[in-house]
Amino acid sequence: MNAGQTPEPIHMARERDHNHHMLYQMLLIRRFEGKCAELYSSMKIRGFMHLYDGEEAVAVGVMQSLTADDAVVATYREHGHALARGISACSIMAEMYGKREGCSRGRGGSMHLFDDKTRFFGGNAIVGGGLPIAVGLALADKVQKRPRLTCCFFGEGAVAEGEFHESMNLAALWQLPVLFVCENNLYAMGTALALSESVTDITAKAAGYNIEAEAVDGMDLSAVEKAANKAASRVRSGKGPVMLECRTYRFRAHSMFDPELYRAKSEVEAWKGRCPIASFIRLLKEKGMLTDTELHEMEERIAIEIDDAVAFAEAGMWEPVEELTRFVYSDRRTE
Amino acid sequence: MNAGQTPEPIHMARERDHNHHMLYQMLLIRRFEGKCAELYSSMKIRGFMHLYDGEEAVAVGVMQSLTADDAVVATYREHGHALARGISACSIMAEMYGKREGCSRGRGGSMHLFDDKTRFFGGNAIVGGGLPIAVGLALADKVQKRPRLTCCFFGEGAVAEGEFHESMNLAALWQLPVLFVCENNLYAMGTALALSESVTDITAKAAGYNIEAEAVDGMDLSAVEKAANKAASRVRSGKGPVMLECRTYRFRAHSMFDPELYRAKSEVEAWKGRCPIASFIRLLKEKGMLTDTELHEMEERIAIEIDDAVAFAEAGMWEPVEELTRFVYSDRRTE
Amino acid sequence: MNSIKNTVKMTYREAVREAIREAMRKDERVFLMGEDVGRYGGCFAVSKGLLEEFGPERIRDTPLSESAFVGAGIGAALGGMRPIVEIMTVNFSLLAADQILNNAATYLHMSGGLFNVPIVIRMSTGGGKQLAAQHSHSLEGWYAHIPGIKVLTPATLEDARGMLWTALEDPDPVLIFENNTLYNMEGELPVDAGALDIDHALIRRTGTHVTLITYGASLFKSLEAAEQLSKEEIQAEVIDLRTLRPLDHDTFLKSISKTHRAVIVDEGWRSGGISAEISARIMEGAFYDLDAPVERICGAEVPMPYPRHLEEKALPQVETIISTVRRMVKSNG
Amino acid sequence: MNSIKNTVKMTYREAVREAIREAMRKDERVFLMGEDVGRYGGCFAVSKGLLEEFGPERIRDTPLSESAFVGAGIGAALGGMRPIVEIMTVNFSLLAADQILNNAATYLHMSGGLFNVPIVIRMSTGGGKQLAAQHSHSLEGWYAHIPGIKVLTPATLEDARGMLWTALEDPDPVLIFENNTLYNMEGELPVDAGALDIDHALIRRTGTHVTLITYGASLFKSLEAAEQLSKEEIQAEVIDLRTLRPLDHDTFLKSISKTHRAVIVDEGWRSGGISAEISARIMEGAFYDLDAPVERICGAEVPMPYPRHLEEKALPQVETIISTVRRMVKSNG
Ligand SMILES: Cc1ncc(C[n+]2csc(CCOP(=O)(O)OP(=O)(O)O)c2C)c(N)n1
Ligand SMILES: Cc1ncc(C[n+]2csc(CCOP(=O)(O)OP(=O)(O)O)c2C)c(N)n1
Ligand SMILES: [Mg+2]
Ligand SMILES: [Mg+2]
Repeated sequence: MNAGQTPEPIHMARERDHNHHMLYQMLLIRRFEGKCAELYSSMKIRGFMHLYDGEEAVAVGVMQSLTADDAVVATYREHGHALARGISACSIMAEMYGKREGCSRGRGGSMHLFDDKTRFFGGNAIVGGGLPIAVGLALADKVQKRPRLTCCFFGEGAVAEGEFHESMNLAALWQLPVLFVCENNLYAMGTALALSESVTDITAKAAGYNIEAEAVDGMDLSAVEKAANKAASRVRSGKGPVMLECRTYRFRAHSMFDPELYRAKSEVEAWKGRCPIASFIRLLKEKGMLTDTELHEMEERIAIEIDDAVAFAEAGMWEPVEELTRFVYSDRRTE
Repeated sequence: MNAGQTPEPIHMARERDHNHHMLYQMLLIRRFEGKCAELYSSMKIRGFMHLYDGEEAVAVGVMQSLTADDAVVATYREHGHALARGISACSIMAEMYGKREGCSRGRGGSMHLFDDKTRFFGGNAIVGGGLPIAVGLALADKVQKRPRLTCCFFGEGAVAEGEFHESMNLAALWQLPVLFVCENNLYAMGTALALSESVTDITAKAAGYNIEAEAVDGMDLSAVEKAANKAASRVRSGKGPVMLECRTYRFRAHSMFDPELYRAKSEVEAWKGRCPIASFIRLLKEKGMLTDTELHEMEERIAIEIDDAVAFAEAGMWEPVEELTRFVYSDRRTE
Repeated sequence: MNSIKNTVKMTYREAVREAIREAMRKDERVFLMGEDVGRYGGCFAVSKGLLEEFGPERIRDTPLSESAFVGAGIGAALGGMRPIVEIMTVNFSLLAADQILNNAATYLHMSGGLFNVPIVIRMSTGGGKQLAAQHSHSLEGWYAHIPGIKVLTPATLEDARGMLWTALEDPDPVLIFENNTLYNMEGELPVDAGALDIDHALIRRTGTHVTLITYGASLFKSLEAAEQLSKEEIQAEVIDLRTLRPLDHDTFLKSISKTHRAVIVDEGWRSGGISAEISARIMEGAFYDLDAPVERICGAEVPMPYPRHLEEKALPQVETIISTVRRMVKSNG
Repeated sequence: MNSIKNTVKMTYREAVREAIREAMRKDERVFLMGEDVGRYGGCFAVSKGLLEEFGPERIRDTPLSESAFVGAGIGAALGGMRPIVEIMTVNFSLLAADQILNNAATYLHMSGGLFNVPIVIRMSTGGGKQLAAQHSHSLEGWYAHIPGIKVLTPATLEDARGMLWTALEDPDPVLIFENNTLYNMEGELPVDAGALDIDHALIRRTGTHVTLITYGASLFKSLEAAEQLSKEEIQAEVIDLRTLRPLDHDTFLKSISKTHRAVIVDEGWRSGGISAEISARIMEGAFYDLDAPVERICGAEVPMPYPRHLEEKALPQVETIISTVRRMVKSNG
């Protein structure tokens, strides 16, 4: 394409690839969520389902700072995290269908995605419930002297739960390698942050535990990535946990049952104007790192990936009802 | 006594009376606890019992800022609070014996002193468990527009519990009239503060909730009283909760079962050198507000009050075993 | 049937809402508190519209702090209010289990009768909506183990409408479990429907061959099974427990003295559930009346799986009730 | 009797300590975590001396944060460790009920078998020490309602010593309840006492007239009652359940096929306790073997009162067991 020009330097090519990779992931999440909404309407997916539109830069940006050995703990709004962590769209979609080919064998559904290969520990649908788990995973790593971290995502609504406080304190007290990522999208279901916290600056909470904290524009992928890299390296240095607050917004309703009475349409529109994907595309184009053709191709690859995922899910098998009570206890006795 | 001298001005007499009253209360608590320890050894009192020696200035100082209409919520280490709140030594001692004349009809014992006349809501033996209760009492007052406050005592150990965090946030968010009093005696059973909190300054926690907080020398009665008065008036002004941290020390073991392996004898001795009662006596004597004779008389009155309490408890009745399951549900149906 | 003017059509959800509305109008001390009960309109839309009528002081949105707001409800009750505390889903109530058991249930006793706690705690319960392992359990029978609290499980519109006020008048803590599959159920209610007794079980269908003992969403499955069985000349008596604690055993013991057979239908986990307690009470109170051992049809002992076919298999179903009763009645007539 | 050199005298407390010590020595992944387990030596002195041997990383004092440190135990188990988490007293475990039910018990299932949680959670339980309404309950039977966890109730020194290691080897979460009145109990243990099965109930005394089904501290009251009853020619078979979930009913059903009568002794609250489940299983599995209805002797349904005479009245006692059995055996011989 650059025929006739001097060849692009290697570091630029790398940067471009990396950016394309991140853009691909954000777009994949966005399209994936769109498809999920559709499938929900056609009753292929059931239960509670929480979509991630608008928040893609958070999961994608933060994941860049993790290695394959790190652990991830997420919430019920975790399709994006699962995709960004590298779990295949096929096995996620199959999970949403409740098929045994799903990443949780169909037993978990939308809110309970799990994967051992990428150390993805859920998919926790109790608000705040994943934080102590993350502390424990980090404790195991520290005690076993493994150079890993645990990245724990949670919403700003979780900050009001006692488990947030207890977990922050434990992690700080024991200097554990946890990267706490607060996805502050301003609402917990219909409750605005100002109605749930007497102090709405989440990073101020961290001070009470002597935890280094930084707030970052969660709609700006590069900013998130940079902040996450900095935070993760600090965690890796052994100086204890770090908190990253990503200020973001969900474009869609809380779940599929939400009439959205609690926020103004204009507010939603204003935030949509700050779409992390659109602005990243703009940025890449400005930098000459993305062409319309490339974008188009990307969208086509994504469409195929999602079609494949749906086909995979459709073709999946139902767990036999005879196995209903399997996985209540482990099949094997000891290890 | 001042025969031949100019008569003392009225405000001085008032101050003297007030100081004598407070000294009386502190001494009463100290002697009461001594008697309890004795009675525990002779098996008249059983169960878990936590004594308050060394911390008297906290309960006595803080109670001065309360009116009869205010509510009090305390912990399992609450003999001192109950006495300072004006519950009779007789009914407290009878409670400790498990007699029906006890303030909780003998059902509660040392850890569960209750009294409706003084609005004393326990005696809560779940660490942190009283904080949400206090928030609710204050909410009831605020909503019903009653000019009252709720004073909630808790140990520094409770700060690690999620309920502390949730309660602070709720009280601040809803601007409720709660006076949070943290009795920081440096240990939670055998766990030193530095082993339970990543940030050992308790007032720093309050900042995370936008709650005004002050730390005060809990061994200095006048300082506690002054700080409590200030805090209480702020609470009464309707600006929401205030936290008072009283830095103190318990002279005795955590409970009657504690071998005290976790702290040095020398540390205990050093703190005993700062006994709030001894220093208050010194102060009053310096100010010419207390004579040896007065002190002696006071001790005698206290000895009689305690003897009476023991006699009252001894003479008390056992709840008939037929009434075992009474008070599981209310006797009356509606109100 | 209900063509007479003085009934009105509504859903179970609306019946609960009307009950709350009436209570709020009747008694200034009553208020509703919980996550998203106000601006959002309630997680299951139960309280929709109430914020507009009563304002944010009485329809109080709380932060995500189950332990503190349940505890605050207890404190407010001690302070003279009549709080209705809503917990979105029974599984979240575990975050407040300490306040429920160690405070609400014990305050009266440990204060020797001084302080009663007139709180009502409502929550949704049950499976059937594919909400998986952290949102689908039926813990009402589990809570019924705790002395000091009462446990109500209204199944019908009448009860959804009528048990709340009686619960609020009760001087002691009352937990109300609303099965989430019932919210959309429609029916006719008398315009002047009002408070109902919370102490007694009710016979919802009379019969002579077997007693079906149930409550909540399983009531309707049991009634459906009874209907079908009646075509085979098997007449099942169906008892709706309504309240799991205190458990009104007189009603089912009396029924068994007539039918000599009993099947318990409960979507809670089997081991140590309310079904076990019912069976034990029959053992103790009607052993010599029994022609056959009491059977239990319960929820499978599994954290609820997500897919529909597994969830259906995990819950009691009409067919199982029918086949169980048929076998029981036929095998020793 | 135990004059042979290879036994050693110790208390129940020491037996638990030895079990922990051995596990820590055998497996680097094992560690103990909880409030005051280190410097204080354990609230009931169980872990006294272990800090000195293993250091603060492996005998880990925690802040007062039941939910977070139980959750952290679950996380550590997921991360490859073998945590033993101590909760001082069963009533405090309610603060961690969410982590126990919504995480420990569900992780394996909701991950479709990917993630098992090999955690052991120990706590003291039971009344008898005049600790009143927030420290004295027996909730082990209540926890036994939850699928996904196992519930152990070692009563003897052998079991206190032998069940822990097996629990640690179990891939799934195990709760161990130690009745606080047993800690001071003395006995002889073989020097080489080791791991024991956790799946089966045991007949602690054989008999022919009645089966006493019990566990924990009530075991000793039942044995005492059996001893006294034997003087009246009534031979009671005493079954120690040892594990409440999964419940080994085969052992007691088999016994009842011989004795035709059963009495359950459980200090937990009666309604919906493990006693109810046992009675229901007998109903289902041995109805035609029974000569009389199964009876239950349980803790009174009351938040525990403080005074000794009321607490004694609230707990099962030897006399009640004797009179119940006597009446039962005499009334229909
Ligand atoms: C303990 C608990 N309480 C309540 C809920 C119901 N609930 C699910 S999501 C949610 C809002 C959480 O908000 P936030 O933490 O900000 O995350 P977001 O949904 O905005 O990503 C609530 C109240 C729950 N799942 N768990
Ligand atoms: C939730 C809970 N966990 C543990 C305990 C056991 N316990 C009783 S007192 C105590 C120490 C509390 O320390 P602190 O709050 O500082 O109060 P202090 O005893 O020093 O007055 C502990 C751990 C309890 N009662 N409740
Ligand atoms: Mg949010
Ligand atoms: Mg302390």
